[in-house]
Amino acid sequence: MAMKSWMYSVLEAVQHEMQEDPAMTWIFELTPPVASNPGRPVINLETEFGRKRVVNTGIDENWMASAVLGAGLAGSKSATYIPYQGACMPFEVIQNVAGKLRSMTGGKASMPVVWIIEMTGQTPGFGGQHSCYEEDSYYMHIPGVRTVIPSTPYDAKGLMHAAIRSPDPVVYLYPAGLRTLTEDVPDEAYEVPLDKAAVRIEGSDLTIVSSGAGMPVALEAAETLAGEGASVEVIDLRVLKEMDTETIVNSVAKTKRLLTVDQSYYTLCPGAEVIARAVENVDGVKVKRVAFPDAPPPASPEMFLWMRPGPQQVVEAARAIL
Amino acid sequence: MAMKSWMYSVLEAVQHEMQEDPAMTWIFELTPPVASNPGRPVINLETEFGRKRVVNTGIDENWMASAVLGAGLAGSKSATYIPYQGACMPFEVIQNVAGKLRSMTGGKASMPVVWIIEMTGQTPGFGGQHSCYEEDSYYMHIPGVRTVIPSTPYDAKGLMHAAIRSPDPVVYLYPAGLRTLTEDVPDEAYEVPLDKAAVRIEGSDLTIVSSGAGMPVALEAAETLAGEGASVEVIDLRVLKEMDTETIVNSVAKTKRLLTVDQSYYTLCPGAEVIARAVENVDGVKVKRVAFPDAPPPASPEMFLWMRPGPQQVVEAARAIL
Amino acid sequence: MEHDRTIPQWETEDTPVSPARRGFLMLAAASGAAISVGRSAAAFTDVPFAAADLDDDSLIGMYRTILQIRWHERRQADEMLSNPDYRGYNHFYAGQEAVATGVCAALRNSGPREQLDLVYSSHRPSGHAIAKGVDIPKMVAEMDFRATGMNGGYGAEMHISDPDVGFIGADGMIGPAPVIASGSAFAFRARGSDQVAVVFAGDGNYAAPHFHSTLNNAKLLDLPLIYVCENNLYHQYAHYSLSCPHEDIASAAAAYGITAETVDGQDVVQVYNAAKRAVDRARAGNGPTFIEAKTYRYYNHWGAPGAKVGELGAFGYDPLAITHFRPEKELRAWMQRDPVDISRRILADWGVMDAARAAEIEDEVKAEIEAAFEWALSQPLCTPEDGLRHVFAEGTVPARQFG
Amino acid sequence: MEHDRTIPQWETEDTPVSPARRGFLMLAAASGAAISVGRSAAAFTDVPFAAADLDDDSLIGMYRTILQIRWHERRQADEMLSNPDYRGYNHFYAGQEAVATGVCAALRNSGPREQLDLVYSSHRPSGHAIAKGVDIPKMVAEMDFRATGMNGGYGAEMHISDPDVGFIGADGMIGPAPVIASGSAFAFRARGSDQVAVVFAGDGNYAAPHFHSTLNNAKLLDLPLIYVCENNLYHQYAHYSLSCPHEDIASAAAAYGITAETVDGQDVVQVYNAAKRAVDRARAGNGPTFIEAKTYRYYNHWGAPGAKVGELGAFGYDPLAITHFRPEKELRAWMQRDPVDISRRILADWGVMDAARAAEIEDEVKAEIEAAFEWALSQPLCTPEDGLRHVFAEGTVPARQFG
Ligand SMILES: Cc1ncc(C[n+]2csc(CCOP(=O)(O)OP(=O)(O)O)c2C)c(N)n1
Ligand SMILES: Cc1ncc(C[n+]2csc(CCOP(=O)(O)OP(=O)(O)O)c2C)c(N)n1
Ligand SMILES: [Mg+2]
Ligand SMILES: [Mg+2]
Repeated sequence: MAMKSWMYSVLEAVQHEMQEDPAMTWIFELTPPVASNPGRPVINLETEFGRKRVVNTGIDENWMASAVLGAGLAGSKSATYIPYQGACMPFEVIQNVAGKLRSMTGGKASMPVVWIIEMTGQTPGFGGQHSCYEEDSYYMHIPGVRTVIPSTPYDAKGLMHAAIRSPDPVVYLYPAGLRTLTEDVPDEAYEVPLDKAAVRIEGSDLTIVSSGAGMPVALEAAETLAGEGASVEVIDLRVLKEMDTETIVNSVAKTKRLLTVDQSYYTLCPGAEVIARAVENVDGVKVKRVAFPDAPPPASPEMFLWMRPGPQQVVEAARAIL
Repeated sequence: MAMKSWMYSVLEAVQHEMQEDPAMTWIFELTPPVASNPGRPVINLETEFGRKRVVNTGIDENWMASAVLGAGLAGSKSATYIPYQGACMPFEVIQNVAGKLRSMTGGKASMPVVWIIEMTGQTPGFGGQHSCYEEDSYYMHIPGVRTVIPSTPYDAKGLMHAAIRSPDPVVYLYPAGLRTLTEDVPDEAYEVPLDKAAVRIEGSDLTIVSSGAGMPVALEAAETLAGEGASVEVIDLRVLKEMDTETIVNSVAKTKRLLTVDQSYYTLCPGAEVIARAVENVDGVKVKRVAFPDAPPPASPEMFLWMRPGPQQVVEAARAIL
Repeated sequence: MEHDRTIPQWETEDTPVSPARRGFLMLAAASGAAISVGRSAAAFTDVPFAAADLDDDSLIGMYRTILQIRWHERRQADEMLSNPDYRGYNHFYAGQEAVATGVCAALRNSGPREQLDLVYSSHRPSGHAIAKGVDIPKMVAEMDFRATGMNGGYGAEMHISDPDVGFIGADGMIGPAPVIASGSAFAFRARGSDQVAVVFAGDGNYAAPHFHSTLNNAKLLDLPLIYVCENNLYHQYAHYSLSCPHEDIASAAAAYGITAETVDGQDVVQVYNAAKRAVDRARAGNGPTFIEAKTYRYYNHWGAPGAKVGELGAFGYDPLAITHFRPEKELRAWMQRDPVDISRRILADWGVMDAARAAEIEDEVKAEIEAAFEWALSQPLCTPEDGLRHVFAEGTVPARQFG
Repeated sequence: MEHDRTIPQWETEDTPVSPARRGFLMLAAASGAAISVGRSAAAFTDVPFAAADLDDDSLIGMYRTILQIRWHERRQADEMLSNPDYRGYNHFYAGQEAVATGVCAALRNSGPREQLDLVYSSHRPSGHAIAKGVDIPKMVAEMDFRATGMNGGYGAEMHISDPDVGFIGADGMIGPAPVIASGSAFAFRARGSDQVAVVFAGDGNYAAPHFHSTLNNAKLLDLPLIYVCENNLYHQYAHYSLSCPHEDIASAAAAYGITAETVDGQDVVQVYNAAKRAVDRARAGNGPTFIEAKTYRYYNHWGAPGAKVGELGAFGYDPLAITHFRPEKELRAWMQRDPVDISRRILADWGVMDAARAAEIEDEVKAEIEAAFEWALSQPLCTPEDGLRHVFAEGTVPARQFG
């Protein structure tokens, strides 16, 4: 156990699995699989496992994603790190091939593969393709692929272990804005389940549901609201597919108030699904949804920061239904 | 005015626009732009406008979609017909380039382009990639692109005119199962607006919202329910982006009961958005959602037909909230 | 685009000459002529005639495989044309049998999973599947959506798959399969295995952007990948010259520095020899090979129940299905070089089997296929609720169609 | 991968010889040597020396453009290193100026929209933009997110665009731009216009699957497309030999039957001549051209405010920013062949301008750039609510961040 950064936690999991399984491979593009952490040995997958198992070719995210799929079909666990600029380049092969292959083969295709798909840090000033946060919804609609989105280094490591060990293909979304988080993370391998949401704070007046880069925002808002005397339950979806309906419904049945918080575009953001599941199962729920408007993020920090949901907006939206 | 098939109605619109504008182009792959209709002249865009304006190269839907985008940026209206097998091949360029370009250029990029994206006829027996109905959700989450999904030959023609004339890029989803529909369609050009849902049947007890290939199912169910004395309002979304919230909210405010019907996979189907918008705006709504399960469609007709929502399932779901 | 769009060119002068195993055979003389193999063809005199060194059983095995593919299809076509209850469809492979057969004969098709060579097929998979050694009755059952079919009725023709024989399976899409296959090849290299990955792809696949990714990465990483391009001149309604500026698609691969050759896809011996060279190269760690097999399909792009015997557009074996975009004389010229006939003639010439044995084998195959259909069409249909299985490795997903 | 990974090869024997306009110039002698242009280079003696026929103003215009690009960047780097309020970043173009300048000098950059040649840029756009003739002050304002910037502050560096001069604009992605550019070329051909579409793309773009689509369709449809591959040897941290099996990327294009040449990207005259040939070819309906310009960037991949002068990894002009993956001697060797110096020397040799005039022009450019920054950095910031505009041609989208 030690304080670890996000990326160190993740690569620790990958390193462990690659040590356990000499067939496992890793494909990267811009980001060499290297991480360091104060007081810990540097992890460098390329030097540790060699350039046969850890490769970097050209700027072709569709090849990267397809290649790990082919490796998985050949019986080798495999993972790749897709940089955010290429986040949707492999969309078709994940949606149309990987997602359907187990079903189409009547269960014969096994795909122990992980696509780590970076989402931008939503850095103000970049705009458009370099600042968007939208992939959660696209990947979440795909059946046959488990889509997860950790929001803490602990979950990032545990979900990585679970993802690599799973015979199902996993889209592992990584909101790069969370790279600065650190927390106490065990050194040994452990799994965070691929189908469970986490209740981060328990409460009885209002349920806030978020995920990924929305979580720090939701938690900060909850703190403010707690300071005002509201008892807020905060749920981190953690898994977008299969979404953990039970945890949502149990909470909303108790609070009867639901606020979803997304950095994704409003229309069909994950919160839309959360709301729909909640009201299909619980009557008389008051709901509100905070999300990025249905507009590409402009580069200008003035425009962008106004549009991106922050803790203050969440607090105000919560007050409106409390 | 004459009884016209779906494809004849659509190509009539395209032919008209191409006659009006000698710069307009059309790119196709498998489906030659030819349509015939009893008692009407055959429409053949290729022979009428020549192989400079109407082209067919290889099986490369991303090129097709990107090429019309480039044509549009060069000031030529342009459209392409993407067969269903390639429905997500151009996803990235539509999502990441076309959808963002107007915003990223501060309004300077104009893209008078239409991507006709075929969705399968959901023919039983084909399975997987040849029977899926899911693109509505993927394309609907994209900002900056108008996504429409006609469900009648009349709308198909009018939306095509509007799409071609629009300076905004338009994803024009075409559920190929509707190809067998015919109806009275005017010969002259007319527009169906790119931002309005249609109330197909008025009623006061229950609102059913559907779109595309879900519409015949919804209408048949409404008929059965009417026979049982229920006053059902049926809304055809027609436009997925920007979704016409007003029509939905007005209806649900009246009926207080909402049933959504989708052929798309349950998680983040268009109905999820409809439900979320309804309950954000109207209190005390009873909701239900009918959709395809979160599973790739199996080939076996026995399995597939059981999974695909039909009128009977819709009727039963409606009864449960009536 | 200077392609000849009418009939294949018979070029007698540079016909490859096979030093026969137990005699001497001019294939050209036997079969009319070998198809032109283009400038990028390997020099046939430089390489051993691998097929000629095979034992009789293996050679007869190839002949038998060709017949299995052919008779599976004829039998299925009969079913489509006459049995109102039959529901299976197919992208027929008739005319192309020697390609799948020759390639798969050079592969490891049985044994433990971690030693099998893998085959990625196309949307036209039944020939590849049979050649790779799948269980034919189970495949027939799958194609008619039976619960006990090879894939439980989930996949049907365009998605048949049997990893137990290294048949990763069909792929209904144009584009992705070769790239994915290169990933399997990458895994073999990474884990130090001598397995090879083979992908069958049509001329239509050339234009897909994935073509570049596949070849570029195969070359850069020296992958044990064999790309078998079945150039049957058409993709659906379009001649390949509409989508490809090369006369030989193999030259596109050669540009990457990949060993590339064109072979007569009607001649199983030529195909086998090329495949054997490619497999040896890949197993030795010497990287990818691109094989363009010039071939032709006899039937329409696709056939399904409901067509009527003798009607234009039907896919009947006789009369021929000829639609406007494929000139009748082109089809007839290709049928003169039928892979069944050519393989039979070669084996006869090599003294491997006589006419009587050839006929006997054909009868055995017919009976085998007949039995496969009988078994398959008596199998149970699927259970509706099973549609919720096999989304993930474990469990089922919830039904949602009832609201 | 047999690429030389250390320094560019100076090959004196096959140096192209330019018959001078008003004298005779051995570029090799003047500049140390021209870079090797590889086997696929056009035979320079066969073609007219287009640049030599240009009038003095045009030649001086190129020199001025090169300086504008250079000084815009130096000025911006100063801003980044010293002004705590400055927020703009850049993918610096220093070292590559002759490429954009030479290419755009051969294009139609003003006039009615339907006659302009179109330029698609990369993620490294400021050089292309200036060469195509955008308003520099507005560009500078855009790069610092000003409301009155070229794109209203929505785009910033990676998405600058000005269709009024035919600058379709920057593209932050690797892959799509060339394919889209081919679509513009398709539109020109379809409407019978003699416009041409040009795309600038780095060596990194070679590996993208879109590369194949672009070249294949450009060839098949004979499109008026000019693909300018700026091979600066690296994409981010990777040498191009990691992603490309060709020594000359141009040979990949030649394989499609596309006219392809490599030029010395440091020499604006060579670049202009190649571009002029390509433009003439395209306007005459003779299809696409691929130009590979061998070049080099001096700075890091990218620079932004916050770096410190002289620190390793900073992008300062002097001392050099040299990180481990680019050998220092490689960078120094390339800097010996600076595009500013080369263009100045050529114009001097041709008698177009003397040293005094050259210095005068440089001072004019510096002053112009200074004024651009002064204007730009006094412009207003954006209004937050405007973020809801320009999603569609009309109207705004609703705010959703407040619930
Ligand atoms: C991405 C994609 N686009 C379109 C199709 C439709 N399609 C199915 S088969 C085919 C033609 C394939 O031709 P070719 O590769 O030459 O194989 P052949 O049918 O000749 O065996 C096409 C276009 C598809 N399956 N996938
Ligand atoms: C699809 C995609 N993947 C990754 C990136 C990240 N990226 C930005 S620039 C770059 C390198 C480009 O290299 P090159 O094309 O040689 O141009 P250069 O930077 O050398 O001018 C990469 C990988 C991107 N922009 N788009
Ligand atoms: Mg073909
Ligand atoms: Mg580069």
